[in-house]
Amino acid sequence: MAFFLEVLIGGLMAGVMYSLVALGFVLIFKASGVFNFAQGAMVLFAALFFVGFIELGLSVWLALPLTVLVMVALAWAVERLVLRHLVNQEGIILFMATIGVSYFLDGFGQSIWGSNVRQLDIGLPTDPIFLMDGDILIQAFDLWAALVAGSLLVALVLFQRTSVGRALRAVADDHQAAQSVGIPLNTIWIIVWSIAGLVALVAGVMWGSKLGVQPAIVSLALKALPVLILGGFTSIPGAIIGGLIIGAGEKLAEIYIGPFFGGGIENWFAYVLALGFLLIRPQGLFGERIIERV
Amino acid sequence: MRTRVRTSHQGGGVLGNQGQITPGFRPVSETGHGTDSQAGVDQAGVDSAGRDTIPKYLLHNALHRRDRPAMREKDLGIWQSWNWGEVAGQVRHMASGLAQAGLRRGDKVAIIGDNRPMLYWSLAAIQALGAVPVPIYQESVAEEVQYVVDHAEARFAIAENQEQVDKLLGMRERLPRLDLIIYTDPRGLRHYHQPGLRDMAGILADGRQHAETHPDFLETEIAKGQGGDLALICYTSGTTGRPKGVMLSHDNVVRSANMAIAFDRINENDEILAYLPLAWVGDNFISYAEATIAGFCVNCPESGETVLTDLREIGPTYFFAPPRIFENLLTTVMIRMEDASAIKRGLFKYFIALARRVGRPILEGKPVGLADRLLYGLGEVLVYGPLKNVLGMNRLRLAYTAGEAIGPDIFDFFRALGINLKQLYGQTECTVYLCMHTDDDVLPDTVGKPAPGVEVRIDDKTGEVMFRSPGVFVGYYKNPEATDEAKTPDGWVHSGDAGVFADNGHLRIIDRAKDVGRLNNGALFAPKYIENKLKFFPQIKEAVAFGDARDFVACFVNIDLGAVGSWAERNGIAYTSYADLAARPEVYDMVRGCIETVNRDLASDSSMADSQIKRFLVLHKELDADDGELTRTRKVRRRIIADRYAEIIEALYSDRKSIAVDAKITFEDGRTGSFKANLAVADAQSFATPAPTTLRKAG
Amino acid sequence: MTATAKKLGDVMLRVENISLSFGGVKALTDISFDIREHEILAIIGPNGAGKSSMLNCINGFYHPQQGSITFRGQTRSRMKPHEAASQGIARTFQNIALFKGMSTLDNIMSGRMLKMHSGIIASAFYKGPAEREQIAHRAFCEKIIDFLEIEAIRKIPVGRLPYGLQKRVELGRALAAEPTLLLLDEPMAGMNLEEKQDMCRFILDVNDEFGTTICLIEHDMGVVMDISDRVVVLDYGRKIGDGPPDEVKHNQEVIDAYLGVQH
Amino acid sequence: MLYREAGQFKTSYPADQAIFTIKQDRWFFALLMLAAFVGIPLVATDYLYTALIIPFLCMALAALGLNILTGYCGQVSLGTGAFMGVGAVAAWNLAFRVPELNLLVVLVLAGLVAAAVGVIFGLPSLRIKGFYLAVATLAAQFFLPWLFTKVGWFTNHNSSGVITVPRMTLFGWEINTPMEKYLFALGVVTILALAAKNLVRSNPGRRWMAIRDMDIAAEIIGIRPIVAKLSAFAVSSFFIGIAGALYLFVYLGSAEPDGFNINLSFQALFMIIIGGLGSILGSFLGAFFILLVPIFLTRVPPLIGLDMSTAAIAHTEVMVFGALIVFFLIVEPHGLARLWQIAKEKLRIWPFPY
Repeated sequence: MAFFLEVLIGGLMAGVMYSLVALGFVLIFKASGVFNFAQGAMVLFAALFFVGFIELGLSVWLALPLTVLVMVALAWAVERLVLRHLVNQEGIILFMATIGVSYFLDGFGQSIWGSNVRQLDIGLPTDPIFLMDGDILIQAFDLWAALVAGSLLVALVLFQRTSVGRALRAVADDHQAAQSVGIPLNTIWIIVWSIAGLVALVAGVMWGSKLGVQPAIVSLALKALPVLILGGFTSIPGAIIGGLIIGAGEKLAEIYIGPFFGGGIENWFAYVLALGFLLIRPQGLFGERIIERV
Repeated sequence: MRTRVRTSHQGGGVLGNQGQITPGFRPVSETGHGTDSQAGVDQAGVDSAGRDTIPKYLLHNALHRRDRPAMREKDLGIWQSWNWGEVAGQVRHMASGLAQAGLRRGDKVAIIGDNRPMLYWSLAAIQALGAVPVPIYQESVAEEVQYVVDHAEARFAIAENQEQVDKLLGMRERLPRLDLIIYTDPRGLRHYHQPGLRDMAGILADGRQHAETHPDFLETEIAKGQGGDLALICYTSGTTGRPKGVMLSHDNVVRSANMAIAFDRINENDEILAYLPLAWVGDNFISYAEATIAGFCVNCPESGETVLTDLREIGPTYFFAPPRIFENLLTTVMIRMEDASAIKRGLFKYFIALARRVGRPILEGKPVGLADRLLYGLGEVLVYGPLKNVLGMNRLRLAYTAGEAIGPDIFDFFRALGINLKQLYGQTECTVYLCMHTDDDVLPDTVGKPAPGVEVRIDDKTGEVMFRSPGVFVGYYKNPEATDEAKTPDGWVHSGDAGVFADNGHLRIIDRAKDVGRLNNGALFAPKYIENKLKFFPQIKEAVAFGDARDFVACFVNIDLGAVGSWAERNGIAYTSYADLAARPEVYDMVRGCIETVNRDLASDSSMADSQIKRFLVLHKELDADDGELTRTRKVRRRIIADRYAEIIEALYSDRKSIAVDAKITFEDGRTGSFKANLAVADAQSFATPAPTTLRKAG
Repeated sequence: MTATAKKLGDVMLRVENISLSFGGVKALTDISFDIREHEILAIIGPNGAGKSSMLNCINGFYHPQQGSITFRGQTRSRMKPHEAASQGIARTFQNIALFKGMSTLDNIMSGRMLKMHSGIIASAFYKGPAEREQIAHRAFCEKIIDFLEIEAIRKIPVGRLPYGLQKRVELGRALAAEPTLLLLDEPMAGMNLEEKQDMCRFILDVNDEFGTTICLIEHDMGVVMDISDRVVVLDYGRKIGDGPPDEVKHNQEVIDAYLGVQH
Repeated sequence: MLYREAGQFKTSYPADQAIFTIKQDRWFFALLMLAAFVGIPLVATDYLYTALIIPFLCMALAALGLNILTGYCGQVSLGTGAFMGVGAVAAWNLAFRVPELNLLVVLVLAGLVAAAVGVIFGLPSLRIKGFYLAVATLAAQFFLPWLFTKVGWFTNHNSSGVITVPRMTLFGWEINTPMEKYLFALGVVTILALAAKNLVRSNPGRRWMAIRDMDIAAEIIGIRPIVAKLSAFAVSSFFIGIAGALYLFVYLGSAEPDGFNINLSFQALFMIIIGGLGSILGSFLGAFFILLVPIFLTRVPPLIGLDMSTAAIAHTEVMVFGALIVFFLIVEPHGLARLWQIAKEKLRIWPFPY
C-alpha cells in the first residue's frame, strides 16, 4: 500500500513535469491554432542556453533573464520567418512547419552548446523526505517542481485575466475579433510564443536539474503529446490533470504491468493510453466539441 | 431561356466567330481540261476517270480507302473517328432514310448548323439522291434563313440543333413549301411535337431498314447522277440587295477540286480542321469536295471556344484562313512575348529577325549561305519549332489566305517561320480558284498567276478582272437578269473586282471595280489598293486617296493615336490632343516616310507607278462612323468625305502649303462642337519606275 | 416551355414533424412537407430560417431529434450521408464543396464512385477490368460535361475556375450519381444574370430530360417563381407556407416574414 | 521547347487516360528506365550503391507509401519507421522460418502483415483528424519496436536482438553483390511505383483525394470514410512494409528492430514534404534530395577547406533539414514535384511565358 502510494506520488510528480511542457503547447494552440511540435525542442533549447550561460560563469540570476531574452528573440524570429508566411495555411501545414522548427532548434542549440550531458544545479534541495513514518520516500526536488508548476499555473491564470490575456483568448476564437481588440495579430503571436518560451524555460530548468541537460529531453517532451490528447488541446487545467494522469499511469503500469512484458513499457504506455482514450472521447477531457457545418 | 446558347468560358479565341469572313471573299476556280492537268491529276493519286460527281468519289473511297480515317470530331473529350467505310455506311442510311421521307431528285434541301460530321454526310446523302443541298450560315437571323429557304424552294431542312430549329419553326407559316425539318441534336427538343419535325436518328433508323432490303439503292441512285447536275446552291451575301443563289454543277466542283489537288499535290494523308462556316463555298469545297476526292481526313472542332485548342491538338497539314485570323495570331504571339523573360525576348527578336532575312529564301529553295542555314536550323529548334507547335502549325504543309489583302508584314512572318502560306483569288461564281501562288513564286501583294485552264483578262476600259473557263457557275438561281449581267454572251464572267497584271505576270487585285477611277493621264487609279498599302503601317489608322479625274494622287491620313502616341512618348514629343499630335512636324515626317515607302513600292510596278502619292495631309480629326464618314464596318464613305472636306481636298491640289479648317465634331454625348485648326499640306517624293531591289521592302 | 407543363407523380419523400436543435438552439421545429416525383420544389425563407439544416436532415448529415423522414417508402431516423447517397439522394452546397485538388473531370468522376466497384488489386493492375470500368464511366461523365457545356475546362483543376463555373461543376458531380432526388443549396448564389439564366436552364433540363426530382433552396424570388412547381416557406425553423408559387406569393404570413414583421 | 504536341491527338479514352499522354514524355521515361537498368550498373561503384542508390530506392518506396497516406488521403503519420520495422521483421521471420518461400512471396506477405498492422493503428483516424492522428501514430512508433525487442520470438530469441538476413535467391538467381541487390530492389520499386500510379489515377485514388480535399462532401457523394481511410492506411503500410523489408534485406543486411525508430519516420515525412505531397514522382525526388544532404555536408566542407567534426556535421544536418522543411512549406508547399511540373509546362509553351 505504502509502496503503491510512493509510486503514485512519484508518478504524479513526473506528471507535473509533463504538464509543464504541455502547458506550452496549450498556450500556443489556444491563441494561434498552431500545434507547436517544437515545444519539446524549445525546452531543450532554453535549458541549453541557461546552462550554457551558467557554464560561462554567469550567476543564475544573470543567466535567467538572458535566457528569457533569448526565448523572446526566438519567438520573434519564429513569427518573422515562419508563421507570418504561413498565415492562412491549413493547420496541418503549420504543424509540419513546427516539426521543421523543432529540428532546427535541436540542431542549432547543440551545434552551439554541444550534445554532451550537462549537470544543472540551481540549488534546489535534493534530499529525500519521508512521509508516513518513513514508509513513503519522495524527492524534495519533486515537491519544488510541483510548487513551481503550481505557481506558474496561477501566474498564467492571472495573466488570462489581463487585457492582453483576454486578447489572446479572443484570437483563439477568431482572428477578426483579435483585430477589434486592437492588438495586431503578429504582436499577439510573438507574445504567445514568448510566454510559451518562458514555460519551456521553466520546464527546461526543471528537467535539466532533474536529469541533466541532454538531447533526450526532446523525446521526453514528446510525452506531452499524449498528455494533450488526454487533457484536450485548449484547456490549461486539462494539461495539468492530463499530465498527472499520464505520469501516474505510466509509473504504475511500469511497476505493476511492466514485469509481465519484461519492462520498458513506460516508453509507449502513455501513447497507447491516449490512443485508447481518443477513441472514446476525441476532444479530450476538457476540450470543446467541434460541430461541423456545411 | 431554353435555347442552347454557348456561353464563352475562355474569352473568345482568336479564331472565334467565323461568320463574318465571307463578304469580300468570293472564290472561283476552274479545272484545266486536257491532258496536262490530267497528268497532274494522276500525280495527285486521284483518278478522275469516269467519276463526275462527288458521291461517286465517296463510293470509290469506300472501296479503296475503307479503313483510312475520313472524319473526326472532338466530342465527349476525344476525337471520335470514322473511316471511309463507316462514312459511306452513314451516307447510305441517310440517303435511304431521306428517300423514305420523300426526298426526290432535284429537290432543294436547306442545311444549317456548325461544322458537324452529320451535316457533311447529309451533303453527300442529298447529292447521292440527285437533290441539291443549300447550306445556310448558322448565325443568320430568322429572316435571312426564311429568305433563303423560301427562295430556294427547299422542301427539306436539316438543322443542327434547337437554336436552328427554333428559327425555322418561327418562320414556318412563311415557308409553305418546307415539308420536313430534320434535327441532328435532340437536346431540348423532346417537347417539340410540331408536325413535320423529325430526329435524324429516326431517319437513319428507317434508312438502315430500307438499306437491308435494298442493298444497292445507294449505288443505283448515285449512278443516275451526271456531271451536269446541280451539286450545290451557295447564297452569297451580296454587298447590295438580297443574297443571290450561285448554282454550281458537279462538273464545276469535281474539276476545280481535281485541279486544286493536282496543283498542291494534296493527298489522302493530309489533315484539315473544318472551322469555317459550312455555308461558305470555301469550306464546302475544301472540307467536302476536296476531302472526298483526295480522300483526306476532316476534323471538326468541339465547339466555338475550343477551336484554338483543337487546332493545336490536330496540327493540320492543310489550313485555310482569312487574313484577319493570321493577323490575330501574330498579334497574340507578340502580346504574349511581351511578358516573356528578357532572355527569351532577346532570343525571339534575334531569331525572328534572322528568319525574316533568310526564312523565305530557304522555304522557296533559293540559295542561302551555310552559316545562315545553320543559324536558321538552330532557330528552328529554339524558336520557330516551338512557336509553330504552340500555334498547332508544325505539321502545316500548305496554308492559304484569301478574301482581302493581307499585310505583307504578317504574310512574311508566317512564311519566314517556314510555313508555306500562299494567297489565292477566286469567287463563288467559279467554285473557288482563279489565281494562286505556286510554292516557289510567292509575293505578299499578289494573288499569283492564273490557275491551269483559267483564262483571265483585264477589261481595258473598266480595269475589271474578267475570267472564262468551262467550269464557270451555271447561273444565279431564279435570277436570269443577274446571270446575264455577270456573264457575257461569249462566256466571260465579270468578277466585279479591279485588278492589274504585274510585270511578273502575277495578278494583283486592287479594288472593287466600281470604285476604280482614272487619272487625267489615263492611268488606272485604285483608291483602296493605295489606302490598304498605307493602312498596313501600324501608325496609320485610316487613309483616303483621291485621284479620279485629277492630275496626281493625293491623300488624307488618320494616324493611330495608340501607336503614334507611344512613339511620341518614346521620342519625348509632348502633345495635348489628337489634333495637336496630328499637326506635329515630326508626325508629318514619319507619315511622309511611310508614304514614300509606299511610293517606292508602287513605282516598282509600271501599271501602278502613276498612282504614287504626291501630296498628303494628316487630318485634324479621326474619321468617325458617328459622323457618317465611315460605315459601321469602317469602310470609307467616299462621297460624304468628298463633299464634307471639299475645300481641304482642293488645297491638296492647289499649291498652298497649309489650310485653315473649321472642324465640326460630335462629342460622346452627341453634342456637336467645332474648333479651328491650321492643316499643313505636305509633299511626298515619288520615284522612277524599275527599282526591283526595293520590291519587298513594303512595311 | 416551362417545367409546370409536365404532370407530377406521387410522393417520393415525406418529412414528418421534424425537429432539430443544436445544444438548446432550435434550428427546426415540427416541420412536415413532402416532395413528389419529378417536381421542382423550392424551400425559401429569410436567412437562418433553417433551410440548409432541412437539407442536411434530408441527406442524413444532421439527425433530427424528433420526427421521421420517409424516402421511397422506407422510414429512417438515423442514417449516414453516404447511405442517403446510395439511396439516390445527391446534393450541392451553399459554399462550393468541390475537391480543389482534382480536375473538373475527376470531380465529376468521383460523383460516380457509388457506381464503380473495381477494388484495390484490380486498380493497381489497372489494365483490364479497372480500365474498362474507368472508360465506361468516363464516357458517361463526358455526356454530363457536354450537357453542362464545360468541355473547355475538362482538365483544369477546379481550384482555378471562376465561381460560376465551379457551381456548374458541382452540379455535374451531383448529376454523375444519376440521383433520383437532387438537393441544391442556393445553386445561384453569387452569380451574375447570365450565369443564373444558364443555371436555371440546366436545372430545368435536368428535371426535364432525366425526370430528376429537385429540391432547391434559393433567395432569388424571380428564379424561384420561374422554375419551381411548389414552394415551401420556412421562418425561424417553422413552416409558414407550402403551395404553388403564386399562391405562396400572396400568403400574408410569408409576406410578413419577408418584410421582417416582429414575431 | 522540346515538345512537339501538335498532331498528338487522342481518338480513344485509353489513350487519353494513359500515364504519359505526350510522346516526348514517353521517350524521356524510356530513357530514364534504360539508364536505371543498364546505365547505372555500368558506371556505379559499390560505394555508390551502398551509400546512396540502394538506400535511396528503399526510402523512396517508404516515402511513396507515406505519400499515399499523407499526400493523397491527407492523414498525417509519424509511424513510418515502425511500419517499416513490421515489414522487415515479418519478412525476416518468413524467410528464416520458411526458407523455401520465394523471395517475392516473402516481400508481398511482409507487406500484407504491415498492411494489417497499419489498419489497426489507422482505426483512430475514423474519429480524429490532422495532428491528433499524428500523435496517435506515435503510439505505433513507440509500441511496435518495443514489442519486437521484448518478445523474443520476433528475433528468434537472439540474445543480441539482431536479425541477420539469410542468403537471397530469386528463381535461382543469387543476389549477393551490391549491383545485384540494386537491380532486385529497382525491379521491385519500379513495379510498385507503377501500381501506386495506377491506384491514384483510378477509384481508390479519387476516393482518397476526395477525403483529403473535403471529407464532408466526399461522404455526401457516397464515399464511406472508413473504407477510404482504412484502405489508404492498408495500401500505404503495404508499401512501407515492403520498403522496410528491402531496407533490411538489400541495404542493412542485419539490424535491431530498435533501428526502425522515429527518425526514420521523420525522414520519410521530410521526403514527401520536400518532394511534393500527393505526387508519386515527388516521393522519389524527395528521397533523393534528403539522402544527398548528408553526403553533401560530409563531402563539401572539406573541399572548401573547413573541417567539421562529425558531431558538428550531424548537428548542421539536423538544422539544415529543419530549415529546408520550413523553406519548402513557405516557398513551394507542393515541393520539388511542382517545380518539375512548372519547368515542364514552361517547356511545353516555350517561347511563351504562359
